[in-house]
Amino acid sequence: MTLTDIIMAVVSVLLLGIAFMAVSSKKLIKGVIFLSALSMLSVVSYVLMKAPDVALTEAVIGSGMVTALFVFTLLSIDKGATK
Amino acid sequence: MSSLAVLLIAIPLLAAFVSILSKKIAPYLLLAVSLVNVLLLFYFVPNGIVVIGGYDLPYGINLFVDAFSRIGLGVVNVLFLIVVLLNIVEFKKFSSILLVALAGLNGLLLTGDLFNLFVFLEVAGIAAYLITTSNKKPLATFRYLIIGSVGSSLYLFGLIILYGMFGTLNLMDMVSFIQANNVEASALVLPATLMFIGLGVEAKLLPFNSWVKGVLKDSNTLSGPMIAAVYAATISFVFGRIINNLLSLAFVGNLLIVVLVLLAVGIFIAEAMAFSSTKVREILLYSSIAQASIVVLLFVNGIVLWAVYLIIANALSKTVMFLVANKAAKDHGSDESESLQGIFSKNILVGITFSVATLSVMGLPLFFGFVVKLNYLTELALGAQWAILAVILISSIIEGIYFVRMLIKLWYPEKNEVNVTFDLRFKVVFVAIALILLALGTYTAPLNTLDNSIDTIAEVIDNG
Amino acid sequence: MKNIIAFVLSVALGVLMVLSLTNNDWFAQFGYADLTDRVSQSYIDKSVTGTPGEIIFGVTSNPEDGAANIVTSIVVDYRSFDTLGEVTVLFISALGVALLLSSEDKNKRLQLNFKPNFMLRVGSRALFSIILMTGVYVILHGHLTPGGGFPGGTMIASSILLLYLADDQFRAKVKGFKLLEGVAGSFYVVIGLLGLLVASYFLQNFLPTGTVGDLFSAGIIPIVYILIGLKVGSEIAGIIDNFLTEEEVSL
Amino acid sequence: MIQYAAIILIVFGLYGLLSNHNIVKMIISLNIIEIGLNIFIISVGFVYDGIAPILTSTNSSSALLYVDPLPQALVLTAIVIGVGTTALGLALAKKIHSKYGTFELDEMGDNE
Repeated sequence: MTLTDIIMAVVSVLLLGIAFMAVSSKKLIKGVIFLSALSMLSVVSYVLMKAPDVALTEAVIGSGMVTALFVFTLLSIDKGATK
Repeated sequence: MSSLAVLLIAIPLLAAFVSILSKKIAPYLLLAVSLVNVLLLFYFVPNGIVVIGGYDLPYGINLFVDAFSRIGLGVVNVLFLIVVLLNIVEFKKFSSILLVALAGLNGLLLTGDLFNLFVFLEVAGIAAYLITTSNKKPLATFRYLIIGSVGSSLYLFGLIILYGMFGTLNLMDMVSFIQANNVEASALVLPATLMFIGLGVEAKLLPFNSWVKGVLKDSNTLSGPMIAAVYAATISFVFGRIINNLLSLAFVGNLLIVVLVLLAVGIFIAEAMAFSSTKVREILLYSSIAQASIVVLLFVNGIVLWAVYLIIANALSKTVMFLVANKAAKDHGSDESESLQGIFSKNILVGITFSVATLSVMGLPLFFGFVVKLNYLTELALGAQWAILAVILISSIIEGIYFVRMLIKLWYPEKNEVNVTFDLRFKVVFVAIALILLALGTYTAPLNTLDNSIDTIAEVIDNG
Repeated sequence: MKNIIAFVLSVALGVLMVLSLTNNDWFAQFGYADLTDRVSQSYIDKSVTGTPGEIIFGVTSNPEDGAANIVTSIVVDYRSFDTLGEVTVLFISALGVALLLSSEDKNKRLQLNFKPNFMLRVGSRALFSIILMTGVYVILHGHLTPGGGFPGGTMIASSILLLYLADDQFRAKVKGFKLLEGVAGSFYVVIGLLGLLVASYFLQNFLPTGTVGDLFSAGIIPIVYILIGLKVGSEIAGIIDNFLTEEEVSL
Repeated sequence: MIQYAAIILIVFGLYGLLSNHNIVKMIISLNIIEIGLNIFIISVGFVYDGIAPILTSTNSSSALLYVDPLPQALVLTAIVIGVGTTALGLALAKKIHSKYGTFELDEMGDNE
């Protein structure tokens, strides 16, 4: 087993763990944060698999923008609820 | 120039991008573009393979223009134009979305690249979700969005497995590779199943179609015919192309039986649901689910020609039926067949055309549907597919019962007044479609000009 | 009960997928893909239309496609039609978000819980310009380095997002975005049509491709990426603006 | 290894979609499916000892061993399409919340 294999194995386990947390978390905001972390970990796996273009795109769009949109949705809902 | 077919996609896209600059010109652009597309299609687009970007297949993306896609394009573009003409006044807001939808539908029918097909599936799909927002039922639209996205994800998953196996994304290239290397069918089972499910979601096959009810139950004169006729026809054509060339290589032995049983059960369930429903639009939507399954069943059995005609017959009839039902529901406020009793006693012309469309779907003589049904049943009998024959015959009987019941209710006058008025545009369209159904049902010669092999890719390769 | 069915169904599906992939002789094992069996080798050699030959960075001039970044050469040249569709997907989603979320009458901005202080305001202005410059750099060098129109455009949009967060009265001029979006999208299609007219195919790379590795190389690729960057940037900024718009509660 | 993880991610997402009754959670599950699918696509093109498919002054020849660039191009497209559907889904979720006042499907009643 080379070093790459070991790192990939670790990343795989982390991916699954975080995905499980994202699916099973009770609070919505937690789910969103775990999704963001999952996306960031997928960036790591893209880098490991020699895909820098995809890694950059996923980091900016998937991890950044999508999380922002989720948070805005939850924020605006919270505001409406407290009114 | 042979690459003119690309204009069928490029012009609507260009118009869509331009149309957001000014809300005033958007509806006119939509009208102009859908008209131009029909003209282009019938007068200027030659058959052949259209190369995009100057890279030949399998490296670049290419479009097929052959008899199959030409029929599909003809049906879809003409019906699209009709639906747009009838709705442009009320739904000005949707002009840009409809332009993108047109580009997506034409792309789906034309493309010969499997990943490009996925992209257009998403383009057309998102346009469809937005068209259904006109129903004002966000939850139903949301369901449609989730199920549709999962479906196209599964399609992409299957496609990527195929790419990992054969190293190409081009349909033609992939099929010839599989045939040349005698790839065993068992290797294709997983990707074929995933792609079948993915496209099955869009094509309304049971059990992947829980979105259909919510979307079509509360449809209006735009979303009803658009989803039930135009989109359904497009997806059926695409499905036919993929099944006939690619998936049929995997559907042998046990898997074939599983698929056939699944489709047969789907037909029965849909007909039973239609039978137990009292709302006009629900009856129509379940009947169209059953018809979609029959179309796929025919494609799986290799009866391409009559499957194509069945798609056309259904698209024409469903356009009329959904337009009538939605207009009635909008003016009257309900589409319970009880409360719509006697609607046709005041609108005799509309009533006749609606009845013609219904009878054609049922497959009664004199109408287009009968010729189609007779021929595909004969083909099935010749192929000794007795079980499928029985399934279709029994489902026809159920269909006959509930449609006749519905028609009698709608014709028979009651005390309560039903005030639904159809203006001239609607009547012209209804009469035209009814005449087409009648003409093709009595004069069948033009139907035989195509032969049953209209969708074999080898032919396209030979012709260039 | 329903959850158990869902669980069994998903697990069965997963096991089925894994099993049938491992038993599939045709499917390349992880890490052992053979590029010569695939269409990709021709993209790397840039030999789809011409003869195979070695491409050397900074030396080879006027190959069929001039981008040093092979992924870019596929995205914007070999399979540019996909990218046009992809841009359309984002376009129609932005349109749909606007259709769903914007109410006709005066809409307010979403008020944030905190008041931005002086430091935040100045700091975000500084960051704004840095992110904006990075975005522009990424777009301009899309054919040489990782990145390109999509991440670059999103970076530009996120720099505008920063202004939203720092200034609680900030509203981007949505009209301007729409103009940019429409014009950039139209130009993409027009470039494609120009290819049809000047050369003979839709979206053909009709400009000279230059030397691989130069900033001014690769024909239409940088132009298309700039258009994509502008379009994506304005679309995502539009989506953000729509999400940050507070709906008048109308229940 | 990472390929199997990707498949399991897709299965997780499917399970999440089937078992959840909260629309925001459903969108999260959809995103997990998409992430898993993207990792799977990239993994199909991975080659041990391959280098990233960009010609630079250090890796300057096309004759070297590169990883497959085509799946990477496909994933770029898939990511952007995913963002489009997610944005639309969230907009619909906002709309649904303003209509029903909840994200839970069970609390909306079956008037649809």
